[in-house]
Amino acid sequence: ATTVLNVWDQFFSEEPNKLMNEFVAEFQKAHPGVEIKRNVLDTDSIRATLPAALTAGQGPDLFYYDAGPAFLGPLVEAGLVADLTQEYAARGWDKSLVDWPVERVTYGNKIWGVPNEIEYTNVYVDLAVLDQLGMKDKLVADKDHPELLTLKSLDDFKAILEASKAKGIVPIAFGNRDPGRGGHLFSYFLTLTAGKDLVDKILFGDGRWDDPKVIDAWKLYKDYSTAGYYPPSPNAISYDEGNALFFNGAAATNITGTWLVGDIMGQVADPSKIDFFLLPSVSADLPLSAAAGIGSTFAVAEKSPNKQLALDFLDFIMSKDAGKRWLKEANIVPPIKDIDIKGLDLPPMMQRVVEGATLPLSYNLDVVMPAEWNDAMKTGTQSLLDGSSTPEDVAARMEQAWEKAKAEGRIWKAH
Amino acid sequence: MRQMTERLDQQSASAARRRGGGRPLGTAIRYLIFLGPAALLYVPFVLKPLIETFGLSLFAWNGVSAERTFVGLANYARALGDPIFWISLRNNLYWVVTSIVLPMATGLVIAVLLSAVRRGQRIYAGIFFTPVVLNLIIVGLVWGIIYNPLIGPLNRLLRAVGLGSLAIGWLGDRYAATPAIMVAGAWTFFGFCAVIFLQGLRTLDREQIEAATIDGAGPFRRFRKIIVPALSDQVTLLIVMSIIGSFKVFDIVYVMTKGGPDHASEVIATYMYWQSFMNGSLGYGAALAVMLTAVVAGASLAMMALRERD
Amino acid sequence: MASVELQGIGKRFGELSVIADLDLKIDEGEFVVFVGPSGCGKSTLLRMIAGLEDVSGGHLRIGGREVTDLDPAKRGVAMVFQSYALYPHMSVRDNMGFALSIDGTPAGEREERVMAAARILKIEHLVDRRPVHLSGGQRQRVAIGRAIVRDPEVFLFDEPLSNLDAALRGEMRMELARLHQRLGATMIYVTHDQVEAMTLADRIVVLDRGRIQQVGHPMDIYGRPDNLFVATFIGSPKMNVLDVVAGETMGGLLALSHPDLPPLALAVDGPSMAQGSPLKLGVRPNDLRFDVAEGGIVVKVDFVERHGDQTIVNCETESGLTLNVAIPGNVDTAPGNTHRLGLDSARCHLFADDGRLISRRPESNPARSR
Amino acid sequence: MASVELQGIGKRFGELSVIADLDLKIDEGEFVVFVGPSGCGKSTLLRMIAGLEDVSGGHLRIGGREVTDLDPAKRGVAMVFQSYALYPHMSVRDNMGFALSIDGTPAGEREERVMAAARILKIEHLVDRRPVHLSGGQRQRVAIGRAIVRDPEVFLFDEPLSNLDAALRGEMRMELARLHQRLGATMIYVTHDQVEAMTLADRIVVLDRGRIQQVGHPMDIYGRPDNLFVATFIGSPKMNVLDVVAGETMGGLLALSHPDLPPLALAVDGPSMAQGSPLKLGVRPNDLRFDVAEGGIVVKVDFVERHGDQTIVNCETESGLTLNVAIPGNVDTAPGNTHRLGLDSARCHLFADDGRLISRRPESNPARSR
Amino acid sequence: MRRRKTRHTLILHGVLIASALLTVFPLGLIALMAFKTNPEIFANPLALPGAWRWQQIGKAWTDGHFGPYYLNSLQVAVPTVLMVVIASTLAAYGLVFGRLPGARYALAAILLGLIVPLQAIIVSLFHDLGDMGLLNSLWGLSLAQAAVGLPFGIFMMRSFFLGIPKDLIEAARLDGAGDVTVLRRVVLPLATAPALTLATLQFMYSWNDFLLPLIILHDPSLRTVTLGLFYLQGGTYTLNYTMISAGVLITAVPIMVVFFLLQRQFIAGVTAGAVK
Ligand SMILES: Nc1ncnc2c1ncn2[C@@H]1O[C@H](COP(=O)(O)OP(=O)(O)OP(=O)(O)O)[C@@H](O)[C@H]1O
Ligand SMILES: Nc1ncnc2c1ncn2[C@@H]1O[C@H](COP(=O)(O)OP(=O)(O)OP(=O)(O)O)[C@@H](O)[C@H]1O
Ligand SMILES: [Mg+2]
Ligand SMILES: [Mg+2]
Repeated sequence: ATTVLNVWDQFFSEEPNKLMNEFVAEFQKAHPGVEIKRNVLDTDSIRATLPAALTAGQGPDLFYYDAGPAFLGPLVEAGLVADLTQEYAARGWDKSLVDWPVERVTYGNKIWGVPNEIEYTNVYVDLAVLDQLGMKDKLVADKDHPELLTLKSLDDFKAILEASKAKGIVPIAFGNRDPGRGGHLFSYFLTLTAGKDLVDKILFGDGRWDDPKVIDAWKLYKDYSTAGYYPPSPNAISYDEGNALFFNGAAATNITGTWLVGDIMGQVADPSKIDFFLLPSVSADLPLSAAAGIGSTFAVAEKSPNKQLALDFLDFIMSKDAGKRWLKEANIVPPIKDIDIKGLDLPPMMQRVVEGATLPLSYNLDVVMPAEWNDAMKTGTQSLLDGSSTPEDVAARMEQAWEKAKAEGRIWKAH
Repeated sequence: MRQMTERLDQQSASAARRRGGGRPLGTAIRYLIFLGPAALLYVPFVLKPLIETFGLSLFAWNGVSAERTFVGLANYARALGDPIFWISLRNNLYWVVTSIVLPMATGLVIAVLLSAVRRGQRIYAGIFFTPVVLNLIIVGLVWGIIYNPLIGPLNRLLRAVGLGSLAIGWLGDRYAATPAIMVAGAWTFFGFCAVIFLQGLRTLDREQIEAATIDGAGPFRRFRKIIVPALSDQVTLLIVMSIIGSFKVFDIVYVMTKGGPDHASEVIATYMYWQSFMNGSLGYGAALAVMLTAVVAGASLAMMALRERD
Repeated sequence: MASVELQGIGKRFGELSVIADLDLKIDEGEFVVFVGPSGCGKSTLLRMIAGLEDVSGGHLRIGGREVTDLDPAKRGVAMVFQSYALYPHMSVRDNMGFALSIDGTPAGEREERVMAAARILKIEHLVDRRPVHLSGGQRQRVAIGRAIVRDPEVFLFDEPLSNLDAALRGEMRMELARLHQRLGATMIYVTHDQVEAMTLADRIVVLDRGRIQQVGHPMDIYGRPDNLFVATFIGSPKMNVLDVVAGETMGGLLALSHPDLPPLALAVDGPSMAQGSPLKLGVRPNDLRFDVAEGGIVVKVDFVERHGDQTIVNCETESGLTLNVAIPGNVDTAPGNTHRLGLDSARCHLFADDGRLISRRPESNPARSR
Repeated sequence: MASVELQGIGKRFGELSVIADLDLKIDEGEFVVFVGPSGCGKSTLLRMIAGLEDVSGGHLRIGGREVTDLDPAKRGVAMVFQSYALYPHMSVRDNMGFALSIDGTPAGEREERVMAAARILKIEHLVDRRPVHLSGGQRQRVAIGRAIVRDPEVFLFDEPLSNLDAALRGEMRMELARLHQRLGATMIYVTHDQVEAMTLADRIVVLDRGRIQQVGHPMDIYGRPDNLFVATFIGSPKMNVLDVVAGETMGGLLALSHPDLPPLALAVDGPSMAQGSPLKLGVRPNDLRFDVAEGGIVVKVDFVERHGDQTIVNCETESGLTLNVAIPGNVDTAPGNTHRLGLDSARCHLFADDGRLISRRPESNPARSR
Repeated sequence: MRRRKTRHTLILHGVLIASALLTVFPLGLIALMAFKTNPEIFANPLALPGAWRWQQIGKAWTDGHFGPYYLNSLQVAVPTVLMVVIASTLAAYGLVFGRLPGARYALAAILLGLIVPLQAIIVSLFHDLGDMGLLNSLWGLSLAQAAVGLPFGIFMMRSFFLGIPKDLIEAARLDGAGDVTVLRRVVLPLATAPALTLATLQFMYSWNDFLLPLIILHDPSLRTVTLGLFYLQGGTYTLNYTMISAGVLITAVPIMVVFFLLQRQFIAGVTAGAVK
């Protein structure tokens, strides 16, 4: 009799999807009598179906789901997710995995998931366009991380954007029809204006979302809009359409995250003309950073009859060897320590991504925040663009939502 | 009648033994045979969930936790104080008005034109009906492209005719999004209206039109004073359908804007879906669902009552 | 009031010629009824006069004015339709005032004219109702009222009473006649109901297959039908027709023979008949005398229909020929009884084999009155 | 063939009592016609006999057997509907054979019986057609055929001819009468057409508001109506009714006075009348003599309807009373002429103010035949 | 007069053709895009493709797994259609001719189903399906779709049955037919046209349905065509207009073919069932 292991994941992009299938095939080969059934869903669909499926006892054994108090949190509280704290010790994950991603799946001192991917925000740039603008020399190597590119100051960024605007090229390919995308920009800008410490203070201490520095981040977001750096009507452009602009050479830069590397490799006719850099912070005392997250995390269903099998599979895909393949074949940076990337022959851009992952990264906020806060932020990104809100309004709304969620205990408390 | 059927029930047992064809069935058996299959589907998959939804609306529940907190009518009270609920409801009302005016007016004009042609009527009707048979994902995609501010033909056209200032990001504009979706919605419905009207025109008393002709009414006046009123049956039918459809509208909004930007194009169904599935407020979502059902039922009943009275 | 003149009017529907080269002049104030079997073109003709159907050939004049290509609304005609064609969403008042509201008659005058028409038709109390809330006869009145209000020169009616039940039909018939007397307008009326034609018309136009068969005063049409078609079409029960054979002509009297008939000779006019040529002898059921003492035709009663005021006896001769006899009042007989029917030569109609009337000498003509 | 017996039959629709406590016995082989104004309960009564409507009270027997609660199919009745109710998707043959196929009659016998019925109705050539391809009259025949095939004990007809045009109606009427003669079955027939009732019925049942007003032979109903309702309901044109005042009774003769009438005395039966009590005098239009030399009622002609075979003259007396006179044939008169109408006391009907017939002494009764 | 008529006709057809073109324009646009390359689309979405790249359709077909999805869609739609047509016909017959005491209440309950938005019950429905073990199964989807489509089906068949003269049924009763016989031999033969229309409508609904498959089907191998199209567009972070357009064509063409084949009965049935 075969044991069926149901896995729901979100690896729908071509390469990760292929890699997952390979893992499945190999694992099945090594474990005769085991059949792994994958269900690949997009984010909205898995959010809509997974909680109900788990409650109904119809869900998967292993699933790849947004970590964060709005998503994994309720499942944990409802006792639907297996506690993996013991397993971390037993399987040595406490040693082999990077700490901060594990922290993102920790609630009340217990570990509930296995993160799979480190992602952070960055700025993709079309070198051909930059060359055309005569701005290539603005890109400089970071002083602490020579492998990483940055700019001397945000003013240089402005200069690039101005130049491309003057040439009729879209300065920043940005589509905000799915408002989560503006949220990435905000998270990034907040890292630049406030740094990780302030965010930590708000998340875990007595900081507030209507802090002037938060408002500054919104102002930056809004200024770029006023200055015409975004395409016309970003609220009408989907994220995909925004990316398509950039891929087709119609935009100079694209502020998004490392998750896009794979698609750039696959979709852009000549990927070598694309590179990325990290924006400098507004003040020199803040280190080079970005907004980072783990996207989603693997977790095991508490009710699953095949927990160990699921964990075996996780063990299999989180090994160092597997880690290399995530990097090489799927352009995904796994939170696995000390992967030797030499000899992997990664493309230069990917090498930079790996390097960047070692920075003191801040938070990509949407995945660690409660739902109503997310709604306040996301609608804020849209209403700022059409001028129906001010940065102060949005900040106030975020604070209000935060206080409510906090009072109701629906926030992320790792410890 | 009841008396009679009961008596027949007693006879039917012996009659059944005698012959096949002509025996009357007992009331219970008739219920079983005729309504049984429907009930087998309808009760567990529609009625029961509906009742459960009502039950759910009295609780606060995030959809996963084991215990639900009974909150009474708090979810309903919450809706009344929720600005997005009111935006959604207002949008639904816009939908009602627009979908009565836009597709019905277009459909009526098309139907009148169609009724005047002898040849090719069916081919035209078929073409106008095509959008009706497409699924909403396709509709969303197709119109997404038309409204696309980057490559969309609509803005290209506007610019080409010198109306570049009107070339906005349709689906991303808080004022334009809902109307833009409604136009797409009208595209999927006007063909249906046209076919219904066309059928009505076919059964229209030709002598009425002739009487008006002799009375001196020109084509326009005949249309306005005779034809349109004569289609009142069709009009009420389509209005009822529009009302129900407009309150229930979901797919097309979901695939085109997901209720955005900033909840500006939200309708109750999408907001309810968002609350239930994306925001983990299933109790609140259920309350919205119940209110939506009540509104639709009320509006349809009112409409039908109006129709009866006339 | 206006005359209506049709000159060489023809109508084709595609290949099908429905009416060919028809001439007719209707005088001012005349009440003319078109009758004929279904499909003979009555409605088509009426609709051409109204302008609802364009003519394929010929000329149409109303009140002397050429209207062949004129817009229906400008011809000064009003039409009452079989289906009434009332506007269901308008009140009776609005139905009747519709034409006036279109030609811009001021509201005050409109109301006056509508109410005047309503008074004529005794429907003043109904003016605020919708057509659905009216009985059949009331609807019919509204339809007529709508025509009256326009004060047309010519009224056109297309089987206006055919949707009513018998009793109401009788009543409306009388009302129409009174209306004609009162308004004195030219009226053209299509029907396939003989009683209507007979009782309403100043002149009847009998049509068959798009051709005029006879035009004339109702009693002339009834009493002196021009041909076999008109003879059998008009009159109920139908005229009895016997196949007879021409015998000798002596002194203007043509001898006719038929196995069941006693010898018979009719005074005919015109050229003498070839002996032995087949002819048709027509006699109306109410022109046969029942129970003559001697002679006559011997028949056996097949069937008796008692209507109360008259009795129709369906009989059969020895050779199997069926004859209907209509007798006023009630008659004592039963199926199987034998009777003698008296045939009055003065009340016989004679037709050639092709249906043409063989004209009779005046003195022996079927009289117009008893 | 079976008798049909209704005993204390009542019918309520919710609160509305449509028929109350009705008794009627119909003999084997009888042809009984129900007439009455619309809504009087004719159809309801018929449908109760068929079993399509259950009775609210009373008993129903067919052929002596209690059927009050029996299934329609088991009552041995067949019904012909006004709408024909032919199965549109079946051929004529299958329509007619449907009942037999249900009760399991073998195909061979079924075919035989269907064809036998088709022969009776002369529709053998149509058996393979669908109803849509038949004319109105043919459909009617199929509907009757469907009833015949079942060889029922009782035939029920609900206005079976009302959808046909006048000519066809006359023809079908005759066929139905022949059919009854031939089959000898009990037939119950609902109509509101008087001619049908008069010509078809062995007995007529006149209904009004769910009550039987009179049951009797057609000529009795016509000649001796039991009350004013029956008198005016039966007969066309309608009986003239005059409001008269009772005078002295002398020697069994009751004097009646009316301003327009010459002195009149009728031989009445029963208790004498209070002097001065208001009465109704009825006289049929064809019982008035036209143009009597002297005496009589002086009238002015208002209106003349010439039907060819008879003339209806609508007259008015000096006091404004309207009288209709029906005269066979054609009559020489015109609106405005003055005539004298002869009133034959033997042909008058006298009713009390509440409509009850005041019975007359036999010798002076309106005769059943002239 | 004659000439005026011809001119009228010409203008009429002109207007109609223009409206027809406007109606199909969005679809034509998509059809063109299926043959273009993405850069071509960005350059000018309205232009004709540089070459007719049929292979793009093939690629969308295989990459989108439309082959198996078609089979899934059929496997769902066919039982759904059968269930709805059979259950609706029986129920409508019962409501109209069945002499069922209290039928009014049954009808009211069904009409309620006509106005309840599916989203309103989807959460509870989902849990109920789970309890019955019907999640992630094509059968479960069929049952749910049939239940949701049923009220309309009953409504439509009922409207049709109301138009059947009562006399006809009574004639059959007098002829000795019981309920089953009346239904089978009198009513059903008459109901083929509306039943066919209902079947077509239900097929379209089932084929186009998005929300129920999205919620119910978890195993990707069970996806329906519509779901397949959705994942084709929503499944990647990059917008591949070419692929999506090809997917749209693949999904839309069969339903349009079905519609055009059955158009005559279908439109007749839509109106017959609707206006009552
Ligand atoms: N629009 C049309 N196209 C083709 N043929 C027509 C049209 N209208 C009428 N006809 C034909 O013309 C002939 C005369 O029709 P018309 O309606 O004038 O007859 P009618 O005398 O009024 O008959 P009825 O008594 O049945 O009303 C018929 O044979 C009919 O079929
Ligand atoms: N199903 C019903 N529910 C309520 N009232 C009814 C019903 N059927 C008939 N009636 C009423 O019963 C009365 C008698 O109706 P019925 O149909 O028997 O009349 P009828 O004599 O046949 O009239 P008609 O000549 O118009 O056919 C009418 O007042 C009618 O409105
Ligand atoms: Mg006609
Ligand atoms: Mg009746």
